[in-house]
Order: sequence, then structure tokens, then C-alpha cells
Amino acid sequence: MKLAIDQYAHLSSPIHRWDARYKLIGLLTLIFAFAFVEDLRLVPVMLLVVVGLYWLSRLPLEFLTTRLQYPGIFILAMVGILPFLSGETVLWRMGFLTIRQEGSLALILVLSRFLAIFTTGLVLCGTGSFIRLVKAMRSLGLSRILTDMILLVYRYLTELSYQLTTMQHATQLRGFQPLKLNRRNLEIYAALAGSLLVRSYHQSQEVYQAMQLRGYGVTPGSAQAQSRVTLDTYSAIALLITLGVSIGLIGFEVLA
Amino acid sequence: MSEPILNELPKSAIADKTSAIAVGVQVSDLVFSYPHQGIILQNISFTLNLGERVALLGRTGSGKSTLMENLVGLKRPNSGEIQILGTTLGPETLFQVRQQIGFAFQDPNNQLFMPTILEDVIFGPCNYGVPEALAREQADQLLAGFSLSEVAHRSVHELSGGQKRLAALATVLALNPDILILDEPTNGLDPWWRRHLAEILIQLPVQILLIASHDLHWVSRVTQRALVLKQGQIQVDQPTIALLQDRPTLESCGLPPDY
Amino acid sequence: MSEPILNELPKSAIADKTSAIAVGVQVSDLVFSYPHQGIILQNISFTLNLGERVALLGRTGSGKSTLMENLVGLKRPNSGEIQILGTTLGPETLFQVRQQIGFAFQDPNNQLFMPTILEDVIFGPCNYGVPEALAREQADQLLAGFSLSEVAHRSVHELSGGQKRLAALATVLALNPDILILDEPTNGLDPWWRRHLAEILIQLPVQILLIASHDLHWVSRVTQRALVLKQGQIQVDQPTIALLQDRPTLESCGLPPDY
Amino acid sequence: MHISEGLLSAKVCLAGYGITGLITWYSLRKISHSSDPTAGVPKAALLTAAFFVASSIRVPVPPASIHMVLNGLLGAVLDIYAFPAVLVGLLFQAVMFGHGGLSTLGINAVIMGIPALIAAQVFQWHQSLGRHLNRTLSLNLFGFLAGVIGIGLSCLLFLGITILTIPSGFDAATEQTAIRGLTLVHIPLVIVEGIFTSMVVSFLYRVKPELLISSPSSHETSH
Ligand SMILES: Nc1ncnc2c1ncn2[C@@H]1O[C@H](COP(=O)(O)OP(=O)(O)OP(=O)(O)O)[C@@H](O)[C@H]1O
Ligand SMILES: Nc1ncnc2c1ncn2[C@@H]1O[C@H](COP(=O)(O)OP(=O)(O)OP(=O)(O)O)[C@@H](O)[C@H]1O
Ligand SMILES: [Mg+2]
Ligand SMILES: [Mg+2]
Repeated sequence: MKLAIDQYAHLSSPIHRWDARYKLIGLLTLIFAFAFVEDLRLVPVMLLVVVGLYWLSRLPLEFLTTRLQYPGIFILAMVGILPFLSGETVLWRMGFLTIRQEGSLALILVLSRFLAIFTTGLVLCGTGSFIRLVKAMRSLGLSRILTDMILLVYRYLTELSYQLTTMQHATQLRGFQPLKLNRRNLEIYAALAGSLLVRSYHQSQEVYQAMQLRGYGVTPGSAQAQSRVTLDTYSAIALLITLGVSIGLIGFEVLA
Repeated sequence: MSEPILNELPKSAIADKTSAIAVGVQVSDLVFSYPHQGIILQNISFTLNLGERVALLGRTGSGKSTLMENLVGLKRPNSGEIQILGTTLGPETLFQVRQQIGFAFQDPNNQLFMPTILEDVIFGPCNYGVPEALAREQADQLLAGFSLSEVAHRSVHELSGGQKRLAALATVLALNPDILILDEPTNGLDPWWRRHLAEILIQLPVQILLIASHDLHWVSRVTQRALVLKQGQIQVDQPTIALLQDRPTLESCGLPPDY
Repeated sequence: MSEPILNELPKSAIADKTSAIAVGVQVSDLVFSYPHQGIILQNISFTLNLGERVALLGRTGSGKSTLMENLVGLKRPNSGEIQILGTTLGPETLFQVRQQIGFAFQDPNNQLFMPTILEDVIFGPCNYGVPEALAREQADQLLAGFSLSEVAHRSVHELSGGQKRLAALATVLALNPDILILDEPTNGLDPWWRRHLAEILIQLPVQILLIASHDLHWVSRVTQRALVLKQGQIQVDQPTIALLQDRPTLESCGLPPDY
Repeated sequence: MHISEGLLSAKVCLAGYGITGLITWYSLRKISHSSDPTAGVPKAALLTAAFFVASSIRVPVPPASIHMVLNGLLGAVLDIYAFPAVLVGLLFQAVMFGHGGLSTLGINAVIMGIPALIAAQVFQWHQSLGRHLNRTLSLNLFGFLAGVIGIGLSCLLFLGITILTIPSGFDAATEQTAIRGLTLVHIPLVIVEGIFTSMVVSFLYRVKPELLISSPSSHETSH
């Protein structure tokens, strides 16, 4: 399990240059504006915005396509049957296969929204280091408890999945080869899960101690917590543009 | 310092099993790199013959653990081939080959995942069909041999660092492997245990023993041949004692023998 | 074997801070047991004076780590008192006392909790109000000194065993502690690093250095006084070199000096 | 069992965020009123990570393999941190693997988190209702129930929300057949999850009882 969401954080592009706090507000608003889209006439606009955004971010196309695979299959499995089952107006019929208009349109809408939101999320997370993004959340007022948790989870998700893999390797090296579901096999999996929990609990105690030994949780408002509030004109303009597009999309949806 | 004890291997134990094959482990042109990173092992080739006890030395980060994990099939080389007791390591042969290998990880925590130490020791034998009662009996003996009887019913988290190491070694020895691969087995052990472990290993009827270690003196008592990894290659392949006396070579490999 | 380098401490560094107090750490009648288990430490009393570099020896499971964790307030003794630089350790004084102590755990995994090694090193200084830019600069230097610059932006599980150890030591040294307590710092390090670490520690301007180790030769180069834990008590308190030459005592403590 | 981006209308997404925001706010308020708010952070974070990693264990059920959800147990172990934990865990699943999504984070947290809280409550009954049973039996039983309720309720919420809000209606009959069919398919999975949860509970009870909050062992020693 490689979490390299920010493997392209080092690139330089107009989006990379965008301050993480402004970017967070801007792109999240955009995501919601996309979620609002119900009118099919907005779909091309939405896709155009996203293509532009991704192009600006200079992220390689391969980054998008590889990450799109799993959730893409998933959503297709969820809505792929819509054209065949949903709606009255038959577009096309061959044997027992019927393609219906309402379902097809719904499919197009859902898929485009999915694509737009997914890509925007990827641009948000992929164009800067993840840690920076979390710090931006904190300086925007997200609870310190949550952001500290996010940072630690970020660190330990890879670590623990690595530990799990290694423990599973250790079971294999000692001849564990489960081919069927029985009580003992299930119990061994439960032991793996349990070990992981206990191990991480134990580790969390020592981690907390190690953090305390290095001054955690006592100096509120230390240098780390406050980041300088500078007015970054470039980022502010980028934010205004994004907000403008978002409001435009939502406004059209509400008025039309 | 006492002489390393050569030729004390119970040869009979070896002969009766695989007398036809002389080569135990053969590695040819092995190349390995971690994703998105430079090459760690480049074109490694070597052979371990039956009956050999070999040390794998090298600086921190030189790739010892990585090489060992390749040998037991936990990592897949970019290219190259590994043969274990005549079988080429590959997805289909993995399960079969692993039955003959015992491997102890550098970090003992990874090896101990059952609720108690005792259950951890019988885990392997039970997988290979040893009846539980028998496995338990053998485990009791093994744990007693490692002074762990008292903590046999504790979970890993309640052991000291050295006790964890011993428990991890016990789980591997419980399988009576033909080929034993140990990654820094003395790490965290006190001097008494280092001595005792050396004695145990010297008497163990395994066909091949491969040990990664930073403890040159200790490893020279247990092994007869030493491989040194440097810059992704095996740069030295000598008898261990000869290497230990060859100060310039050692220094050039970053292994000052006084430390 | 080179002579342990005595009296090389930069005394000035010590004198200007706490010239009034001669006693650095004082432990009186400390008793400790884990819940539901026998007593691990019974009636331990000792004093570490400013300027001393002390080894803590003992068999696997003798309670070295437990004692150290008591000293830094990570475990609470059943009874007894611990004074650090004149302050009695207790819930209220804990935070203040800890600012002066650096402690490296036996298992480096627990010490490295930030997403990258670099973040880990600046974590402590930033908490104590060092501006991030400055902390980063110092961290870069420190990491370069430990040959970790290349891996500074990696996460811990992508390091080798020895690299983890070095990174953990770097996070502690980044705090410039007055009292430095290290639990088996050479564990997993190669001989070159063991030598280099000894040099670093000898030159470090700390007031008290306490090291638990199984590496008798190494520890005799870094410390001048040795305490040996046995059966829950400190049974030996001698100059380290004298102890190292006193084979019968060592053997009786389960520490054969050849291993 | 996550709702993907784009599937739901913005209103449902926002409603999800609303409910999630409320419960999170309430949890955080309780946490910061506890004696040492930072003390629980590493524990909650590491266990969150562990739960999400553990839920990736693939258990072979020939010819395929399934994985557990473990949200019932998560609720029981993490207590007031449970809901923030679910939220953070889902954030990572969305960002790192594309399970779920940023716009549906709120609604997904509702789907996973509320059943976790209910299951946690049910699990705690092992101390009151299960008092008369043998300790292991009661732990196993309520562990099983917690597992079943956690995943069962999540499934129902998930199916309900997707089928009711997917744009462009099916006719009612199709909808009902679909719900019934999907529910039937899930029943064996729910039972396996329950058994697995009770096994993990007994593992924890043997190895680290304090992980099961107000654990039976502390109960025992107090008598
Ligand atoms: N999971 C990983 N991802 C990327 N790089 C890794 C990973 N694990 C190890 N490395 C790198 O590979 C190199 C070899 O690591 P390895 O653990 O094999 O060294 P080693 O010889 O066993 O060292 P040590 O004596 O310290 O245990 C190191 O430079 C390390 O940083
Ligand atoms: N969490 C725990 N619960 C119960 N017993 C424990 C726990 N941790 C350690 N012990 C026991 O306490 C004793 C002392 O352990 P400790 O870790 O202090 O030993 P040590 O001297 O550091 O050993 P090593 O050299 O192996 O690290 C051991 O017998 C160990 O089994
Ligand atoms: Mg290694
Ligand atoms: Mg210890």
C-alpha cells in the first residue's frame, strides 16, 4: 500500500504555486459546485473547467488514470445498469436489451460529476505536500485534535500496513496457507487484526510518551501552530476566479 | 578469543536428506530496487553449498535485510534467479520452498502475532500438520531452552527487548528448517545469551545457515565463510576468520573490527 | 583497544548552568512492578553526579529499560523517590524536568512518529518555540552528521534497521538535553557507526549520560562508571574499565566479556 | 461500502456534512472537556490507522475473498474518539485510494459512524445484560452483536441512501426487488463479520483487556 498521493508535490505549476489555504477553500467550493450540477447543459462546462484545471496543474495524465481505475470500476458497477432498467423512453432495443433515455442521461450526469469531482480532489491533494495541506486546515481553524490525528494517521497508515504485510509474510513463512474458511483460519486472521490493534495501541502509548518528552501538548500557539497570515495576491486572485466559477455554476443551477 | 568451531556439523543429518544436491542456494544476477528508488542490489551472484555456515556483513543500509527477504521470496527481484535446494524460486514453488527455510526477521515484533508466546511457537508446526499436543510438548521444551517458560503465556508486549528476540528465534527453530536465515539474531541479547545462542546454532543440524550481523566477533564463532555487501554487490567472499584478521579490507568495507 | 577517554568533558558547559548542584540524578528506594506481576526493581538507590557518564548493564529482562522509563517519568514507581537536577519527579514537575532530559527508546520505531524523518527531528525544537526555519537548518546539519540527508524526506518504514536507530538518536540530540539517557543505542548499528557514535557521545556537552547497553567494549569507551542490575538491585557499581577486567564479577552477573 | 463522488445530489452531500459536523463537534467538545485532551490523540490516531489497515485483511471465502469492516469494534474501542476516527479514516480512504470521496465524506461518515456508535453502546451491555453469563461467553456474544449491528446498520443505510437518492427513479417494484436481493446477499457477510468481531474481542480480552473500555478486568479487580 503506497500512499504516494503527493508524489508530484515537487512539480511547479500555477496550481502548485497557489497557497494551500486558498487552494483548499477554492477547490472545495468548486467540488460542491460540481455536486450541485443537475442540469445536463452544465455538464460540458463542468468538464471543460476540470480539463483546464488538470492541464494547469501539470500533473501527468497517468497519475489520474491509474488512480481513477478502482473508483471508476466501482461507480460503473453502481450505475452501469441505469440505462437498461431506469426510465420509460426506449432509445434502442435489441433482443432483450433495452436502452432507455432517462437512465442513460442519469448515467452521463453521474459519471461526469464523478469525473469532475474526483479530478478536482486529486488536483487539490496532488499539487502540494499532504502535510502542508493539513497545516492549512489547521490554520483555517480545523480542530487541533483532528489535524493531529490526521498527521499521525498519515504516518501510521503506511507503517501499520507495512507491519501487517510483514506479519502476513511471517505467517506464510511458517506454512500458513488458508484455502478455505474455517474456524482456525478465521481465528488466525482475527489474531492478525488483534495484534495490529494491540501493537498500535502499545505503540501509541510510547509515541505519546516520546511526543511528551519532546514537548508535545503544552505550549499552545507555538511556532508550529501559527502560520503567518500574509496576503498573497496571486493566491487571492486564483481564489476569486474559482469562487466566481463556482458561484456561476450554482447560480445557473438555481435560476435555470 | 576461542577458535571458531569448524566442522562440528553433524554431517549425517545432512547427507541422509539431499545427498544428490551439493548446491543449497544459488543466486544468479540478482537485481533489486525499491519502487521509485535507486538500485539496492545489483547483479548479485553467489552459491551456498550444503553444510556451509555463512555470515552476511555490510554497513547499515547496505541491503542485507533486502537480500535475505529476496531469498525467502518476500521481495521479488527485478531480475535474476534464485535456486533453493534445486528449485527455482517463483510464485508456484514458493510454498514448497518455504517449507524448508526458516527466516527470522530483523524486528522480532513482526514475528510474534498470536495472543501468547506459546501459541506463536506452535503456530508453524500446526500449519504443517503436527498434532497440537505434540507441538505443545516440543514448544515447551524449546521455550525452556530459551528461558522463556515463565513468560510463555504472556503476550509479546510484556516482554523485554531481548526476550522478544529469543521468542522470535524459538518460533523459527520450532520448524526444524533445512535452511536457516537469521537477520541480526544477537541484536538486543545480553552477552550470556549471545554465547548461548552461538552454542545452540553451532550444534543445530541445519544444512545451510546464513546470518546477517554487525557483531563480527560473534559471527566469526558461528560461521566459516563471510560475504560482505557493499555498494549493492558482494565485494568480499572469504573465510570468516581470515576476514576478521584482514584489517585493511574490513576498514575499507566500513567494518572496523574493534567495534 | 584504545583507552576510554576520561575527563574530556567540556566542564565549562556544565559549570555555567548548575554549579550549585553537584548531584544530577538521585534515586532513593525505588520499587517497581508491572501490574499483576512480581517486583522488577526493588529498593534501588543510586546517585549520578554532574559530569558523570554511566553505563547501565544487566541481563536480558533485568529491568534496565524499566528503570530508565522510571527515570524520565514514563513509568511511576510503586514507591521511592527520584530527583533530577534538584527537582523531585512528580506529576506537577514532570513537564519542567523533561525539558532537561533526552531519552532514546530501545525500539526506535516508537520515537519516530512524524510523516518524515526531517519533521521528526524538528518536532521537539518547534514545540519548545524554536522558529521553524532555524529548527530546519539545525536538523539538516544534524541529519547530515548522521548520513541521513538522503533519507530525510522518507518515512520511517523505508529505512533500514540501523538508519532508524540513527534517526531516533538525532531526534533526541536535536533538543540539546542536559541529561541524556540512551537505551541500547548501538543496537543495530554497524561497526563504523558504533565507532562514530562513541566519538559523538564523548564530545557531547551533556551533564549526565546514562547508557543501557549489552556491548561491554563499546560502553567502556564512552562511560567511566558502570552499574549492574541483577535480581532487581544494583549489585555492582564500579569504574567501567575495572569492571571489564574483573572477569569473575562479570561472569557472575551473566555478562561474559568475550561476547 | 462507500458512496462514490458524483452519485448523490448536493443536498444529500450537504445534509451528510451537516450531521457529521454536528456529531464531530459534539465529540470534540467532549474530548476537550476531558482531563487531558491530547492524551487520547495518539491512541485514537494509531488505532484508527490500525482499524483501517485491519479492515483491509482479505479473508478467503472461496472462490473469492472478503474483507471485514470492523466499525462496531471501532466504536467499542475508541469511545468518544470513534466518530472523529471514522471521519479521519474515511478522509484517507477517499484521498489515498478513491474509496468514497471528498464530496461524500459527510454522508459516508454518517453511514459508517452512527452504526459504530450504536454498536459500541450495544457492546457495553456485556457488562450489564451479560452480567449473568460467563465472562467469555458474554464478551463473545456482545462482540458478535456489535459486529453484526455495526456492519448491518451500515449496509442498510448505504442501500437505503443509494437506492432512494440515485437520480431518475426506478419503478417501485424494481426498487423493492433490488433491496431485497441485496439484503439477502449481505446476510452471510454480516454473520461472518459478527463472528470475526467476536474473535478479535476475545483476542483483545486476552492480550490487552484495557482496550475494551471500562474493561471487564478492571471490573473484576474492583470487586
Ligand atoms: N521499504 C523501503 N522502501 C524504500 N527504501 C528502503 C525500504 N527498506 C529499505 N530501504 C532502503 O534500502 C537500503 C537497504 O536497506 P536494508 O534494510 O536492506 O539494509 P541493511 O543492510 O539490512 O541495513 P541494517 O544493517 O541497518 O539493517 C537502505 O538504504 C534503505 O534506506
Ligand atoms: N509491559 C510489561 N508488562 C509486564 N511485564 C513486563 C512488561 N515489560 C517488561 N516486563 C518484564 O519486566 C522485566 C524487565 O524488562 P525490561 O524491559 O526492563 O528489561 P531489560 O533489562 O531492558 O531487558 P533487555 O536487555 O532485554 O532490553 C522482564 O522480565 C519483562 O518480561
Ligand atoms: Mg537489516
Ligand atoms: Mg531493555
